[in-house]
Amino acid sequence: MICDECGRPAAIRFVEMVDGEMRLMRLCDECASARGIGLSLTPLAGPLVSILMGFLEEVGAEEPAELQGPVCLGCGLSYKDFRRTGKLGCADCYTSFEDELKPLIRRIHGSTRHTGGIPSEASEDVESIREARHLKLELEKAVRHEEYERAAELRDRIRSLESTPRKEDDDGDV
Amino acid sequence: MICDECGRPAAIRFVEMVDGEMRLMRLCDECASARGIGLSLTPLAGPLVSILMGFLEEVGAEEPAELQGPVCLGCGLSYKDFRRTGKLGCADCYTSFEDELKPLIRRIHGSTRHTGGIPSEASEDVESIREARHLKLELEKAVRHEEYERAAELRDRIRSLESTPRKEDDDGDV
Amino acid sequence: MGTFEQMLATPPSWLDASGPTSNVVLSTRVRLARNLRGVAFPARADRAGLERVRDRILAAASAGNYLAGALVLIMDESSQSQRQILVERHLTGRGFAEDGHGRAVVIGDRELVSVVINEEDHLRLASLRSGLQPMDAWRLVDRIDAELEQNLHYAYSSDWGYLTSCPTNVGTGMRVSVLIHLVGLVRRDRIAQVLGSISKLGLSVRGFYGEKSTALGGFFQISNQMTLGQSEDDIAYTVERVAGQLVTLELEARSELAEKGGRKVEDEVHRAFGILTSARIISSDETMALCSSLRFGISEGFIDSVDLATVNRLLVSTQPGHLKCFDARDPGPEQRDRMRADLIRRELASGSGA
Amino acid sequence: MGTFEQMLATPPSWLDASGPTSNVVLSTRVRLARNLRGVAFPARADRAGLERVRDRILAAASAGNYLAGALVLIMDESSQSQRQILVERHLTGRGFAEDGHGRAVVIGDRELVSVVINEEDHLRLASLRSGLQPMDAWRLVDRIDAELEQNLHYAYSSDWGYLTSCPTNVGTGMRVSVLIHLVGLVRRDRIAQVLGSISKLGLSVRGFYGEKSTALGGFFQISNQMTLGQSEDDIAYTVERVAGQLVTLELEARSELAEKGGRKVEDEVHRAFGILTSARIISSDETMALCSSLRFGISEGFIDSVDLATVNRLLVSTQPGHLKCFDARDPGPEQRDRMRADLIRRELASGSGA
Repeated sequence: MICDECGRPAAIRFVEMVDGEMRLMRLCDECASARGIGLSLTPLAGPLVSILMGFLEEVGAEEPAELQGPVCLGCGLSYKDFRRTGKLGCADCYTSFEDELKPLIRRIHGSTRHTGGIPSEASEDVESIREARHLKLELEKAVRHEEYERAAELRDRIRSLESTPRKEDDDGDV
Repeated sequence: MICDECGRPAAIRFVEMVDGEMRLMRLCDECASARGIGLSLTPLAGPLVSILMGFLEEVGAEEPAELQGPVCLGCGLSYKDFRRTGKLGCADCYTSFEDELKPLIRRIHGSTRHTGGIPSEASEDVESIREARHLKLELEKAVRHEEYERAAELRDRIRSLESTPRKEDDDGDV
Repeated sequence: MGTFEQMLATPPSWLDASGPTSNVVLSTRVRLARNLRGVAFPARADRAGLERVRDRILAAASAGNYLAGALVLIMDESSQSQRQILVERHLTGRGFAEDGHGRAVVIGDRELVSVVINEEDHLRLASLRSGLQPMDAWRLVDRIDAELEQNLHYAYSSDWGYLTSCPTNVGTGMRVSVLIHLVGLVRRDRIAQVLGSISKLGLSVRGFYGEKSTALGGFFQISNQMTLGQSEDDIAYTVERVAGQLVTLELEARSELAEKGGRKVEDEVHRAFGILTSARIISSDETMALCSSLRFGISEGFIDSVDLATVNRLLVSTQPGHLKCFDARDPGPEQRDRMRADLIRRELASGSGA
Repeated sequence: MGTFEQMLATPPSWLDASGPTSNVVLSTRVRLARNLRGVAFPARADRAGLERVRDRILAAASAGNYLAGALVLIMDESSQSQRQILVERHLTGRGFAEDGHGRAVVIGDRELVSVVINEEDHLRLASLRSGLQPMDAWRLVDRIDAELEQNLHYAYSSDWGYLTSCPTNVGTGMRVSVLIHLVGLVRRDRIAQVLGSISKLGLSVRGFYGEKSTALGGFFQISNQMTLGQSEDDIAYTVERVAGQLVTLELEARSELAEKGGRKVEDEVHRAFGILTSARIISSDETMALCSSLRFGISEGFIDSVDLATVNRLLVSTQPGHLKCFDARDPGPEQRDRMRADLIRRELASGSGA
């Protein structure tokens, strides 16, 4: 294992996230401490380090197709290729590799269920959800500014908007 | 031997001249090199170093009078005391310790014979000597400025002044 | 519509130190990653496909209110140094500076909002603002996102939300990053402890440009690690709250530093200013370290002949790509260190005010 | 006649950089050691004897043309800090700052000439001048010496010449010292070789104040080692000639440095200036080192907003004793480092011109 910075033998290996891009870094002790990593490996890379260590193992030579695991029908990407690059090929990959991705995504995000925004077309009640989202924002602000009367009013409006049940069975369009 | 700067064991010893005052210095390697002496021991202390090494040996306890060598009749200074302090007590010391001082002074100055200025009262021809001295100065300047006509003239005037023989038998007044 | 040169001549608004707690937080960036339905992600799409994606997104952008008059840069037509400048202005990631077909960037007025097309995902919509304002920045990108959705169909799954090329972005596709200056905590030796706690709160920490600048001058980027399982509001608010706590801790540390360090600290600040206004050769690393001292000195009132915005702008304008653009040829590192020193002296002499 | 305070307020003429080769040689000092006949040397004389010696010398001095209007300081009545100032102005040796009866100093206008009474010898007559001028300085002290001889009887032997307390001064009693700035030779790593040859020529080398300032900033004192066996003219001329060669070598080294070092050297000079005009705390050692760079920069034309005389004066006025005199109490080292920084900023701001 060779240091990515200076070419001498590397001592530590970790994953760096740059704009959501995972990069496997190998550094020697000196370059690591020059980057302040001796001091703050954990904060720099967070819990992802140990999780992704195994995931990003580099593969050696090309292996026969049957050993490369599942292949995405949408774009032809093999799961092995994904393990090498860390990048999926198309939206279909999420269904093609669902079994493999689920545990991985749970380790990354601590969750496998989206609870955020919904595209307009994917939701019938998008307007109320967007509205509720912004009201929550207002609410946070009101609380921060100790405007509790306004906060109470916002809370009630949010509750009434959210009482409209979310469509859990919407499959999206992958 | 302890370093004069930091109190750690000293590695080198040398004599420093400060306004004509001899100081025995002991320094450890570190303090010596901090003073640039690792680099330039010789230029800093010059040939005096080896000469004065023995001379400035410190004496331990007070010794009986007969062991202290000659004593100056003018001021009562013992030669041993002089060896300790490096300073004579009065003009008479130069005659009282003549035998001891001659070799020392020769080692310091490479000479035991004064060839410089003379007090007015000690010389009958003081005016011509002073005059010659200044003419020499002018001569040096003339040569430096390549004014050789003037140099020749000055040289002749100096020669004529110096042909007045110096009073070698003048004892001075000690 | 503007040109690249006009953009370059106008300092980005996110450096103008006008936002909340600007003495500690330089800027806040919120970006959403989106992909179009039915088209492979950029890494596996063909050229024609990427160009179609680009043109659809550019059409959608120009149809909305927020990006109608924005500068559009087609990267196939742009130079290597233009791309480097985009990276240094935090408009695109480093990967974008490399070759890739069908890429484009849409840049709004004073770089407040931008759309990066066909980088890792088809579309990355971002807002970059001065000071600490994740909620406001999120609100802005959310509105633009809603506008774009009128004309674009996003890849989305009800389980996993917005689908992205890298599973680390799936869900909201939202990354909130705060560029924060923790010089006080670094100096008071509390930075390891503080950054340690941050990672436990699900945030990650990187350097000014995500690389070895980490340790230099105490500039850090704090961002959310998880994009799935929380609402966008929660994500924005978590970052705002944690960064707000960091600001409090940092200001405490600075006061302690100014009090206990006393004249020594003042001395260091003035020396930093003296070197910046005098040097004829200066490296990027030294610039970062001295600008850090200078920012601290301005914030603590030791220096008043220069303002925060000027120092902020130096952090970007002294980067290699920005220096290169003064010279037709690549000047090389030695010449850059000279140009950097000249630039800094010029900027600090014209001194205060944006 | 003037007061000590007036003397203190007027910069010594030897620092005014008006003399020949002042960009390399700060000053030349020629001193003659003399003792009165029939009186023990100061170390072994009693108080009454020393006071008689002092009064005879003071009377002789006031009878001549050169010292009639000079400032007379009776050391038994002077403060410790006044004595320290005399040392820092190169008027007396360090030993003089300690206690001793019957001591006095006669200081001529702008410190061009001085008579130190009852230090190691009864009488030390000196002239301290700007730049390299050993012959002229010698000529001046010789004239004053001749005047004093009208009224004083010196201890003298025809063999050994003028008799002095220390045998290292016997003969002419003459020491010619040149304060020389060899920053170029130090930087070009040629100083050891050059100083080595000097000692072979019978000259000795010390630091700015004879102590550990040796290595700092490249300031050296070159002086004759032997006082016996050569005429005064020979001594003065040897020092002038050797120092003149040093000046040539030094100027060569500086040109090489400026050429080969190029922008790096210019950078260093400007940084030194930047730090001096910015620092709030600065040690004596750092001041010496930075002033060295600054002198070099002025001499090579990198800096023109400050002149050599200003820098020369800083070398003396930033010494501890001089700083003390601004404050009734001894400020202590920390406070001194602050006062020094304040003084330097003030002096460099008022900038150029004596």
